[in-house]
Amino acid sequence: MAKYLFYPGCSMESSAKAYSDSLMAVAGPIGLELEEVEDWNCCGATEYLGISLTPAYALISRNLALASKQANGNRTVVAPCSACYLNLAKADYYMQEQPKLGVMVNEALKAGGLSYKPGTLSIRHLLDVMVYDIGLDTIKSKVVRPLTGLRVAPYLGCMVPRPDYENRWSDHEYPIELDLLLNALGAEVIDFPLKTHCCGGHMPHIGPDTAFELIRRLISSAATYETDIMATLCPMCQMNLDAYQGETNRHFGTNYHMPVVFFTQLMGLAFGLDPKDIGFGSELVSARKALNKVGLEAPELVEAAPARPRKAEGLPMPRPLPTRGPQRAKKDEVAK
Amino acid sequence: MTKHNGSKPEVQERIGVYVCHCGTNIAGTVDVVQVAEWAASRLKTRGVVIARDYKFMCSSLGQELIEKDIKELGLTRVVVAACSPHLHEKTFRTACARAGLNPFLCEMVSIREQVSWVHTDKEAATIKSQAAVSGGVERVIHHEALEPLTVPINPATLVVGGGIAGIQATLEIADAGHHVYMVEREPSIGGHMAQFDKTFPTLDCAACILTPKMVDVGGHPNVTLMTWSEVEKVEGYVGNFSVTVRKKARHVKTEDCTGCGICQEKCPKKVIDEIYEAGLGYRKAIYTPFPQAVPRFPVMDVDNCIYFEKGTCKACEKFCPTNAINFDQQDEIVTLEVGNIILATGYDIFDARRVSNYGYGRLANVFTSLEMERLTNAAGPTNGNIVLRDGKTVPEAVGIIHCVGSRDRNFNNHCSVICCMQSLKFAHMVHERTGAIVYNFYIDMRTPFKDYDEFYQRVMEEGTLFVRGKVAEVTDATRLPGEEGKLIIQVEDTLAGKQRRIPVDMVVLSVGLQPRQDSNETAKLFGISCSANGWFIEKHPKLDPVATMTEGIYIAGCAQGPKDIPASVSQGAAAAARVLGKIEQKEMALEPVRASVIEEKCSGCRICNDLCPFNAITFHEDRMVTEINAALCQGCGTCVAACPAGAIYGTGFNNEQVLAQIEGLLLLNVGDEPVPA
Amino acid sequence: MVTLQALDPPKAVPKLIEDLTLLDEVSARTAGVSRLEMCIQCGTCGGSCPSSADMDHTPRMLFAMLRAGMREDSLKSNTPWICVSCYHCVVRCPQNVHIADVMYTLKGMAIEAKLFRDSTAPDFSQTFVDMVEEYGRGFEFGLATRHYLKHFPLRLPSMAPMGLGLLSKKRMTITPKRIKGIKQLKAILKRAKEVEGDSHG
Amino acid sequence: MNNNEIFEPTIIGFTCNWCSYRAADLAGTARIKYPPNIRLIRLMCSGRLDPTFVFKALASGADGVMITGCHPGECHYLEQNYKALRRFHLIRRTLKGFGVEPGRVKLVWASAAEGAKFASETAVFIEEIRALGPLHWGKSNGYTPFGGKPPEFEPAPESPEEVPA
Amino acid sequence: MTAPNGKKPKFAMYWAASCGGCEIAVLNIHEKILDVDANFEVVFWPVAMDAKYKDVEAMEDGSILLTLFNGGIRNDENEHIARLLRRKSQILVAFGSCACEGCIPGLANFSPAGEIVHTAFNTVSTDNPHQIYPRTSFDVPEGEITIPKIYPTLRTLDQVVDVDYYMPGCPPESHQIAAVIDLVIQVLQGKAELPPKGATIGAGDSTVCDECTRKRNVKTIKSFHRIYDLDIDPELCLLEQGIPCNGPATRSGCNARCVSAGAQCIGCYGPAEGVVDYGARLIAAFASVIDSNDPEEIEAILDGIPDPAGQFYRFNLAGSLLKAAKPAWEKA
Repeated sequence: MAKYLFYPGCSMESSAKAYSDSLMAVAGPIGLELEEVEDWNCCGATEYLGISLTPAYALISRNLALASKQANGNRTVVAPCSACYLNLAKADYYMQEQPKLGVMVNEALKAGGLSYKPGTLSIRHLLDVMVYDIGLDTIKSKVVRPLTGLRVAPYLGCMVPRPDYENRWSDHEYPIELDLLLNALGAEVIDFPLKTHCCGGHMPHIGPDTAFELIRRLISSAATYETDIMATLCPMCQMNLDAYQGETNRHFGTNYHMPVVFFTQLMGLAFGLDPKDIGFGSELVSARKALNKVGLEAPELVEAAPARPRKAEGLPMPRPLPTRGPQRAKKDEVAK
Repeated sequence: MTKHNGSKPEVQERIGVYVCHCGTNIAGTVDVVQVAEWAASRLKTRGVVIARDYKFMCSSLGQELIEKDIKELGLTRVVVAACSPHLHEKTFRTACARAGLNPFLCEMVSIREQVSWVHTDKEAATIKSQAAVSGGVERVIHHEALEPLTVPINPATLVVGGGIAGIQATLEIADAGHHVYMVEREPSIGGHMAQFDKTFPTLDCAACILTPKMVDVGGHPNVTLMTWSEVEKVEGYVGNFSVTVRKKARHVKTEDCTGCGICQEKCPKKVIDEIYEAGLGYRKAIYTPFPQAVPRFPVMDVDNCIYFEKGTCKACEKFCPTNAINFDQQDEIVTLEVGNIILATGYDIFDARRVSNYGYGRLANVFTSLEMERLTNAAGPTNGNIVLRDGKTVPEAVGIIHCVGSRDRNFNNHCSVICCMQSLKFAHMVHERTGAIVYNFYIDMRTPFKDYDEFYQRVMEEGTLFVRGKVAEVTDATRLPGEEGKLIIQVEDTLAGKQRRIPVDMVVLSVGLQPRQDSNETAKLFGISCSANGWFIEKHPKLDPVATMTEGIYIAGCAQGPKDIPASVSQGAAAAARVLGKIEQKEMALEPVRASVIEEKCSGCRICNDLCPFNAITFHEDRMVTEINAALCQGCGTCVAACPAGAIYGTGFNNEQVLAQIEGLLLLNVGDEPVPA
Repeated sequence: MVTLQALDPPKAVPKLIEDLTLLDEVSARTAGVSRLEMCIQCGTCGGSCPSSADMDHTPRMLFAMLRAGMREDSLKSNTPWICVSCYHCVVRCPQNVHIADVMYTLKGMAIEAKLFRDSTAPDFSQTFVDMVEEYGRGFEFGLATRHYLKHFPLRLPSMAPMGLGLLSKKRMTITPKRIKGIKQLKAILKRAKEVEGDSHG
Repeated sequence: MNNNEIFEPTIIGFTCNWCSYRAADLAGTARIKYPPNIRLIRLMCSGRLDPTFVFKALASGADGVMITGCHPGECHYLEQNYKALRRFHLIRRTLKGFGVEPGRVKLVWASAAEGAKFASETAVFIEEIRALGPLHWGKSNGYTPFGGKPPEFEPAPESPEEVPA
Repeated sequence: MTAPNGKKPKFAMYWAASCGGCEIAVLNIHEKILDVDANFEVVFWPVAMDAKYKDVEAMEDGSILLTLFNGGIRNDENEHIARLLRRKSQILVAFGSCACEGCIPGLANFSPAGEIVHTAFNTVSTDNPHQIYPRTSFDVPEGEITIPKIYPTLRTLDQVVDVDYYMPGCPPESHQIAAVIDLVIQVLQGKAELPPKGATIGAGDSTVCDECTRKRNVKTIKSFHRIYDLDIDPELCLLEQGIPCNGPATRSGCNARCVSAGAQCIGCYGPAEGVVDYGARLIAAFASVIDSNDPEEIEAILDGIPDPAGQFYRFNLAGSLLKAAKPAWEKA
């Protein structure tokens, strides 16, 4: 049985609880044994790196140090969140590429009685382990409720297949691993051209306009393919596409309704688990329709408070300037 | 047991040491005067009778200095401390020979490439130079007077590869009256050039200039043409190579075939032609790749032939008017005896699928430059009509992307040389034939040769739009109105400093040239070296770009590195000139670096028997001794090092020389002097 | 006869923009080997960037500015703050420049030099970092409320439904979690900051 | 040697005429700098490398030996560098038996085109040997060059106090 | 070589750091020993007759015609006698492997001298409850008594004095000793000439393989084994069967005794003529014929030779290029 060290990351405890729940529910059947790194800390997401180099890498490396201590040597650490995965993997890689960084980080770790020898752990993303270690055959063998007819857009976001210094993925731009996995579940996988494009990352908090445009591109492209549901493997992607979809709609005057869930949730569905136990219902854009399509009752939903209804009678409300997004986009469209 | 007792007999040799300034190249970092003075005093007991420094030892005055000393001081050994022996060993050996000293009694030590140019600390560099001189002195004491081996040169030549470079080389040698064997692995000669429609910058028709040369090769009395054939083994050495060639079964009796083409016409099996048509067109299971093929005989593709698959059909046999089809034909192995070999094995194109963001293979209307050559070729699958993958739609906007797979650390580091001009050529042709808007996306425009930049000007005048920027992606994911149904080229226009999304109907990827996939094996087969990325390595990048490190083997065309047609032709002709020079010499001297067995010491243990890749070692069962064939021996010394009895002697690189050199190099470490760096 | 009239000497000598230490400094402060000096200005990064439309300068242009030693202008640029760390540019860059990591470096340098124009992004980072340093884990609720109150008070109403939704779906907690080894973490970070400070001289 | 001084090792490098010697030449032509602690000997091929040469170098005062050859599969004499590889492994094992750090002998593949690699590998090896400290076998074991008479021996320490417990 | 008229030339034999086997080997020439007696006057041979060092010291320089010196130089007494006999002898022969190249006593050069003393006097080999070590000098009422001082490493005879001839073997084969004695006698009688100084006598010019009758082929080795781990083909070359047989590098002259008896050659006759380092020859030879180009596999194959230094330098460590292992000279 496969046994891995597990670095869940902060989101798994809160915003991506559905990811966590569904992962725990499917891990058993496919024989994925995960041992949580004890007392891990936040990886710093994309924020800490922008403040100061050594502290950022020391923050990340505390986790590596803890994990390697717990691993008692050389083992694989699995991270389900793309930012966590990237930060851990990158820290390990850069400390090898530029030993000076490793020395500085270890100097800091020493203050906490820790140390880490770069290169001793192998950092991998959950999907990588699922596809290449557990294997598609094993996953396929557990499917009792194939997702036949469900049109799924595989959406990986950026930080899992890139920069990929260890060359773990089939491609940096069009990796096929998630497609293969969803295929194994019986879903109809669309060839989603933006599968590794950006969801906006932290931009909703910083430059919301930038973020809304990125979210719009993804949702609208998925919609043109008549996608029923988007499957993702990153808490941040899920958050941005799901939780900010409403705001994006308001921003552009669009009316997309694109449910976004974690791939592990779809695995759970295909494995015949109860949607309630695998986090369905916690998405803000309801996946009810999609669930119906595979013959399932959606769980009791606590719908997000609907946006203020528009008055049907009287003069039309001034529409939110539909132009902002497209106008902005037009700026790049210089060629005519 | 090592004999440690007593000193070795007093050194009998009279050694001259010459330290070169090389202008400031050496003298700038090494105190050459001190090196010479040190050698004269410290190495006096080691036989050094004179040590001089001189501005340029390799100059005629420098050489005369040595010659004079040999004659006047009776020198018996010479050590020159200067540049790399690869540059001037011959020079100083010849100088010694002129003065009546056996040239092999001269030793060169490198204090330029390996000292002054790589170190900065003058004191350390001077000490290192002294050590090098001391090593050279100790080594030269053990040198022997040698006579070079001479071997006759077989005037026949083998040319491998029937592209334009190989064709040119073949014709030059054959016209000079010597026999040439040309081996080509495809059914016809012609190479990549045969696939092109027009050639830049003159836009003359490739076929029109190539075909006459192909015919010349095919009919030349001095040429034996072997297409559909591959070299399997190369033995021997310069002047006397023995080459084994596999002539693959054509299943067509060439003595009977008239090349009428009826077999191809009647063959019911259509196959996508991945080679000649770049996957855009079809051929039959029995085929000549193109109408002007040389030789005109077709070959049978047994992997696709219905008869070989199912046991029935034989349409070709039935219709052949001269009964030239033979289904039972077997591969034939022939051995060629040649004196020199020219490798002109060409290039492969970069696999554009590897740049996944350009969508080749996923997006229908993204084409490679080779596909574009076929699309534009009047004899191509579309009769020269530039259309989309659907076979009919004429594009209204075309984007041509330069540097695909070239100048990119993710793929190939090198510049593929021809892509800029090729892309300009396409821009011109698209304009001319479709009137479409054409964009060229480039990083740098490189049009350095005769009339090339003029061509660039002409294409600009024609209205091609140039965007400076490496394209980021080609996508069908629409984002803005007006993008539907188009391919969108997303790029930073670096001159405008803005990201642009440019919708087009067709994208042409100017894919790079890269070494043949099997270039490493080819290099190994012929015993030449290949760079890490796969291009054959020339003897000297500037001064000897057609020879290789292996005597008698020359390279021409893109096998050595990307180049255009004029350059390939030049190099083919140059290689031929080198071969003709060799043939004229009739015989040549080989370096007398050879191994030999001291028979009375050999116990016949047979340790060495399997170590020689040149089969120079034979074991005589009757006498229980091993013997080395001096002519086959290449002088690597592996057997010398391996012989447990010390019964193999390496002339020119014997144990005494190396061991003495080690002692000499380390003299400063054990002497009274402080341990230097 | 023409006489040349002497020009008035300039009142203030114009400042030279070239600060040739800039490129090296950025490289030295970047994790891994930046390869920044290898940029050939091909624009792959700017072409690939999903958010380049909002940037003052495309990454390529910013690198040219770094090379030209335009310290103030390049640190003032909003470009690093708009970078979404999608690594498209990194994997496509033909010269393997560690572009995304250079962006992180520039952010740090801009904060240090107090040269960023809009405080939203640096504040967000700082708030996030503060939370992490306090608790050892991310704390979305605290982060979001603090950040939005400061920078987007007007956006809060429209955010409310989402926030409520997340809360009601238990996707956000109001109380932060603190790791056990917070003292250890603080010690490590304290030392790390000293090390970082030393390395800049 | 003064203890405060940095130890400057001396290294003997064996190069192949076709690849690594040319790589060393190329490093020169390209003016790539590396420390001067290495002295090179040209062999026709790494296959010529006789273990005697390695022992001779160490016994005569070298602190380390670098053996260089063409990359596997790229030997000018087709496959002789593999013989060097095999000998290298056995030399290291034997040296270990002599109580010598196997790291004092290193095998580096460098093609004629890899001047930069030759320089950097050399620089790295020099640092590795510097870290191992001096060997000075020749001096300590009474070696004199050119077959000279070895120096007299001093008797070994005799009192039990100086004998390991 | 001169013998004073009418008098029998003088003969000496001495035993330094060695086991005594060489002395036995001389006696092993059976009735030939009588020829020695008939042709020589034995003046000094501690194992066979009573003689004092001072008697030798009293002799005129060069008065001994032939001295067979066996054993290496391990202490100051060995060295003193070596120098003494050198002075007194016209012909000094390094007799046997110890004198020639160090032999088994030379294996002590793998360890520091102090450690050897410690092992000899204060480990299981000696019951020494009071940890008493030998003192080189000790005062007793009668005066000072001394014992020889040990040197840091063992040296071969020719590392201390000039040697005229070398006679290898551990011990030299009796038939070779007999042949050498015959030769010397013939020279005395003017019927033969002495070989050039520095030559190896009583041995062949080639290697053991020359005298070995086993069949042999082209060699490629996939694994090395101990001889007791295999069913040995009695006809076939041992090395080809994966037995690290030192025969290919070892000087001939023993009639391939061990190999014909079914055991591998361990190399007591030392290197062939002109070889600088015996062990290096074997390293090169064995490694060259390993059948692998993969570093890991090569390592695995070499695991079959667990003690390469011991395997290749059993008899000639002191006479090798390196002469001693690093710990031995480092602590000197």
